[in-house]
Amino acid sequence: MADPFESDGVTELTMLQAINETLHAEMARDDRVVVLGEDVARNGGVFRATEGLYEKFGEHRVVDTPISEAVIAGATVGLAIAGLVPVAEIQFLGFSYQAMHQLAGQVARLRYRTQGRYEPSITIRAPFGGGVRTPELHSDSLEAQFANVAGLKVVMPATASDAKGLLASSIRDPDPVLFLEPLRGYRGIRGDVPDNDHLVPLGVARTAREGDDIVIITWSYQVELACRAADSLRSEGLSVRVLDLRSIVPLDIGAITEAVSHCGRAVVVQESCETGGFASEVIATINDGCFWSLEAPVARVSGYDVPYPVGMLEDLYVPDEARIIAAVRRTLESG
Amino acid sequence: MADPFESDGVTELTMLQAINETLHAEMARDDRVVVLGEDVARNGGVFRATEGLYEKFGEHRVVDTPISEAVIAGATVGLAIAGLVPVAEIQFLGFSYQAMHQLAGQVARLRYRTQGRYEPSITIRAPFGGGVRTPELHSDSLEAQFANVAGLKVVMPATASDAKGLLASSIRDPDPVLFLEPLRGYRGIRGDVPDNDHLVPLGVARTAREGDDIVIITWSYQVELACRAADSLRSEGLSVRVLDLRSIVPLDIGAITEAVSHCGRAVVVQESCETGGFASEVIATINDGCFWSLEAPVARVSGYDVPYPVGMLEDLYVPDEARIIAAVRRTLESG
Amino acid sequence: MTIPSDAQLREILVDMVTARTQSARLWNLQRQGQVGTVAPIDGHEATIVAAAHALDTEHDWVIPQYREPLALRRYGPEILERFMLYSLGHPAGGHIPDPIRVLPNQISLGTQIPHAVGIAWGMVLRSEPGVALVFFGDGSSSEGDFYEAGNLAGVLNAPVVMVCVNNQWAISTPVHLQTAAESFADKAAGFGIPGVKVDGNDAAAVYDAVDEARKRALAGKGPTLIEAVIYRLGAHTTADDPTRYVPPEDLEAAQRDDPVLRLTSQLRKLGLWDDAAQQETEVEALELLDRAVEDARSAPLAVDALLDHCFSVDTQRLALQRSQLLEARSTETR
Amino acid sequence: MTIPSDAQLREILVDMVTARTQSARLWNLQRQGQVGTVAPIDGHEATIVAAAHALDTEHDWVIPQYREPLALRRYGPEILERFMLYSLGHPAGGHIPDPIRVLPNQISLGTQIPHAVGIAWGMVLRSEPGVALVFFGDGSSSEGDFYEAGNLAGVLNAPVVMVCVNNQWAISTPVHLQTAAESFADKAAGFGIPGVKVDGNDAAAVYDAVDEARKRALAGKGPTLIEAVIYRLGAHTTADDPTRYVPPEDLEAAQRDDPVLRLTSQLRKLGLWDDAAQQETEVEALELLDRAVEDARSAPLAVDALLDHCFSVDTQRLALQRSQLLEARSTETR
Ligand SMILES: Cc1ncc(C[n+]2csc(CCOP(=O)(O)OP(=O)(O)O)c2C)c(N)n1
Ligand SMILES: Cc1ncc(C[n+]2csc(CCOP(=O)(O)OP(=O)(O)O)c2C)c(N)n1
Ligand SMILES: [Mg+2]
Ligand SMILES: [Mg+2]
Repeated sequence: MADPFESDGVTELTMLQAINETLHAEMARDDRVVVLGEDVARNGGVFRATEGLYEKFGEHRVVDTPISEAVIAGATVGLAIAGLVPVAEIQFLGFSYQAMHQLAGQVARLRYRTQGRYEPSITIRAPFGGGVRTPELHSDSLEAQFANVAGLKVVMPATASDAKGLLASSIRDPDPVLFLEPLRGYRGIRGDVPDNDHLVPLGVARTAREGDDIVIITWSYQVELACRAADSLRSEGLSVRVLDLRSIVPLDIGAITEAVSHCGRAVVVQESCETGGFASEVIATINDGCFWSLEAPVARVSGYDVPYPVGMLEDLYVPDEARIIAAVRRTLESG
Repeated sequence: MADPFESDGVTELTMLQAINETLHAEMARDDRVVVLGEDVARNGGVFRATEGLYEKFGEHRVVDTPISEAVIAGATVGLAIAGLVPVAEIQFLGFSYQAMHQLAGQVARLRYRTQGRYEPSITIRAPFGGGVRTPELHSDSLEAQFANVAGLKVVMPATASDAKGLLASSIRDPDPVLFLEPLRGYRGIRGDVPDNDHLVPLGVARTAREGDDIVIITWSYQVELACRAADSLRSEGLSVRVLDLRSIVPLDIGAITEAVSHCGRAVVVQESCETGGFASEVIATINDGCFWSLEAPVARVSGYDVPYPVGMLEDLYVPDEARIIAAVRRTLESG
Repeated sequence: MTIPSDAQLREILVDMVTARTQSARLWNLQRQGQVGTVAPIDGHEATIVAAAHALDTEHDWVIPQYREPLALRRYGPEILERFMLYSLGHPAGGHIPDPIRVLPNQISLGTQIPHAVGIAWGMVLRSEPGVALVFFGDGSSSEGDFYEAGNLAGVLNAPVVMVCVNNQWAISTPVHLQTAAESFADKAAGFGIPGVKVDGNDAAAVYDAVDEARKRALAGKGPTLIEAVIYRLGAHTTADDPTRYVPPEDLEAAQRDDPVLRLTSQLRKLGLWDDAAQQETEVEALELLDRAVEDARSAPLAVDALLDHCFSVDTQRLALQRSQLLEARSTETR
Repeated sequence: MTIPSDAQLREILVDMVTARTQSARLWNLQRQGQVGTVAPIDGHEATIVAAAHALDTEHDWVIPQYREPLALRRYGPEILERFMLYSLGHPAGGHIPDPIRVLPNQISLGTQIPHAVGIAWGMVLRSEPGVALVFFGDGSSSEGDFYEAGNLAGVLNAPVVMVCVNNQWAISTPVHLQTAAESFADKAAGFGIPGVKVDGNDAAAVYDAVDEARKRALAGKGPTLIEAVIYRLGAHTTADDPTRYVPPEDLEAAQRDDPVLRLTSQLRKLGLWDDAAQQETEVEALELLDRAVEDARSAPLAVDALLDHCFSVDTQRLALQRSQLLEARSTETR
């Protein structure tokens, strides 16, 4: 099936470049795709994720909206009903709260409440995540709150290549997807990205590091830190697997079960505060699927149960390599 | 410390009556308490929870607002700053989504972001929960989404007496409390309620049934069902404990650990959809605190991973006695 | 000024009488425990029906709140059929079949207005002729969604007709506690669009206002906000007791201005309506309703319908839940 | 019409020059990596300073967005002190001490407007004389919170002064894409309250408008919406590159109408300002700023400050987390 005119080449890109290229490609591929959000058109997005789209695809398909997150999200419902494929940006995930009644109450339910009459081919992109000294509500990891919203897919790439493959899949997916982009990854994560059309299916986890003694399960930017932790522990002779969930809905229950059954020990890492974070769901899933394989309690590394803090306290709040390593050691020593 | 003029009597009340009486008592006790919300004044609330307050305390302290959940929640921040003690009603919890940016973004953070300058003595009451054939978004159990919001307490009474004691504590608490009232409990739960001032501290779980073989951990209306399940299993000779969490934030970690350590087996029941529901947090807490006591994986009984459904499908969605009993049996047989 | 023809007025009255008759029957069915909560239509008939008659059903969308379905008959018999499924709590009630351009009821107040703007915008992008007409109550106008949507519609110049159905009440809250604005039409100034206040009990006036707004929209001149002033003649819903808060003298005054009676007597004078017409319409209305209820009652429902249409394809978790559900249900019936 | 006295105008100019001078220094400090993101004040000085000067600092509240702090000097030196803590990312930056009636910066656009309505309402309930003045941008006016709050304020007749600071831009989005309304003041009609459009580069005009709105509010006549028309002379923030989108000719025109230059030349003509005054003000402004930065740098920070002030008393979980944090930090420093 290979197209002889296409290369199998790769290009090294930042995650931000990968996202930008994918938006260009998807808009070129399907003229039903429209991009909307605050500052996405003339300014190319505050991080330049939508750079060049306005110039290339024009003011009808790339639209600067007023500062109204609720109607940005709400309009996607109408656009989808009218047969378009909206890709909306919420400038920072924290401001999805302004649109919660549309995202959780409407976007997520369109297919269910109309029993399939309408296809919510809707993608909502939003940056989030700590470590870059942003003001309030720019950094908060709210993924668990959306994971509890049935009907919404929540996709959280950790690499530049996956950013491309998962974003393309999200845009083409007939279900609504919240596509979350780690701020620290925009320029901080780079890697080889396939030049050609590249699709990564939603709901299939990725083994970022092979290993047998213990598995670190995580998603988004924390995969990067988990890999660093695994690499540094490997030099001590420990074999640490890293499982990148890629999407938390759909959740690759099979991959989690397989990894934990194999290793017998697990650490789950998240940036969210501890209580009610998605790590709890991963632990509950492990409890369901491979309790009998567990040789020690699963460790959780999280933010603390306080609102995402100001700049001086950020580094204490967000899990880092040291905290991950400590949790791995603790879990290996336990039992 | 007993007041000789007060009785230690009790009166049998429905949960709704207990809530209404408590609101009357707290408004009489502290003239900083103001009640606001849609239809709370002249109509006494769509369920009559605020009945009589308007007549007794007047239009300045009991206020019918426009249909604007965001500003209902947002105004509580200002009212608290001005030194009042607002008790706001969101007519149904599903419509707290319209106020999410104020509840999760502002109410929950007021103390933290001002580092204690302002005391958010704010109570937000909202009914929720299934089984009474309400339209969309009236029944949804969204508690897990709020539990992931650091800074907010989430209180969920299961009895009439606790409704009084926990509501009084919530109103007097200097932190913001989301006080969730099960629709099925309004008239469906009744019991003896102390006539006198009655405070139940936030964050202390209650053993609703004693038992040794297994513990069912749950909250709100599901406690009622868990107790029925425990009672019917007791007749078969099984000793089933029921732990009523009363509040999920603060979480009584000690009580969970104690109960699970003692019984060795546990079932967690919730009305929310499974993924990301608060049951996952309970399981993660058990994993943290008493993994080594577990004789079997913890079972989870939940709603399904679909939006809360229409009337004909409700009874399939919401956990019932039969599903709880099946989970208890499965857990007892396991391992 | 576009005045509906006599024939159109008669059709409008047929739909109005039909809606009122069916609404009364539904109320009774609810009282007998046969259907879920009912929001009676009394007082809303002229506004909803006349608006629908001013639209091109093939191209124009209707985005309702929740009180409208019985009055949207012009969009086809499927509206009633699906509404009865909805009233019985059957999931298929939400599926109004293609190509009917009517969305299902919206319960989350105001959220439908952004949807309407999105639909209108989408039609422009797809170069489809048509407008999106959205209904919402005086109460719903207080939601941020109304304002955000109106403002965006203004900026986009989208072909939306926003109809604020001002029935003076939002459950127990009267309009003067809903807003201090002199009229809901005044809110249009904040969006930079025309705001029109119309007597919503006057079918011809509503028809004209919608017709004009529609023509403006199709001519690329953007949205219009129409306030239709009516009075809620019934209870908010079957769960409500309006005698607790509606002043009886206000209600009586409103009853004297009942839109159905008004159009009836107008058409009687014109010789376009008589007792026979009235009776025929009522009988047919009830027949249709009863048949729709019957059909809804016997509509099939898969054992695992609960889990259908959440996602296009079951996730791993949903697949597990589906097998659990199927297993439990097969034990049940064993 | 209340015109500020010469002495007041001079005080206003001192605060305006101070704000601009300090903003420029902060910009440089950010470029050197010494403070976090900075939102320059250039162009906003007359509006913010004059509004603050029309208030009674003992009774009236100021609820800012995020660009105002340097111009709120009239509320006391603590505003600058805390703002520097805030700029350094120190948690105490959010704690503006009692009894200063100024809230900390708000990042979540529009959310501060409901807070202002709540404060104003609370003052009425407590029979306190005073108003709540809230600043928000042209961009923030598109949020539902603005409308819901304005509407509620109208219904409650609350003593709120809503100041829409229309600097023509919301990051890269120009006003004509923000709304199709002719002016932001027009949005007042939808709340049934007066809307006033004022030249925000004219300190006396702003003073007068706020003074009048304040008097109305205190007289129980309810809220006012004031639109102050200015131009954002600088970048949105240090993270922004306005040359990508601001038409140079518009910027040049706006620079000719610079509010600081305008008041300076006016007061020079009146003999109330001269080079010495300018220099003295600038020097003092920088001294104050540098001292505040110094103090902020040396402000104490508990090892577990991260966990303070979430709840009045630690929950069980927070207590566990606190001991984990303390343990980890003691290992660190060992
Ligand atoms: C977002 C939201 N808030 C509250 C409610 C509860 N509620 C249902 S109907 C209603 C009143 C609506 O009044 P209006 O919009 O005037 O419509 P009407 O019933 O008068 O036709 C309220 C408050 C809701 N359904 N959705
Ligand atoms: C709810 C919300 N949405 C988006 C943002 C991102 N954002 C920060 S400032 C800004 C523009 C604000 O414009 P305006 O209100 O006019 O204030 P100005 O910066 O011009 O003073 C945006 C979109 C935010 N902080 N909050
Ligand atoms: Mg109404
Ligand atoms: Mg601006």
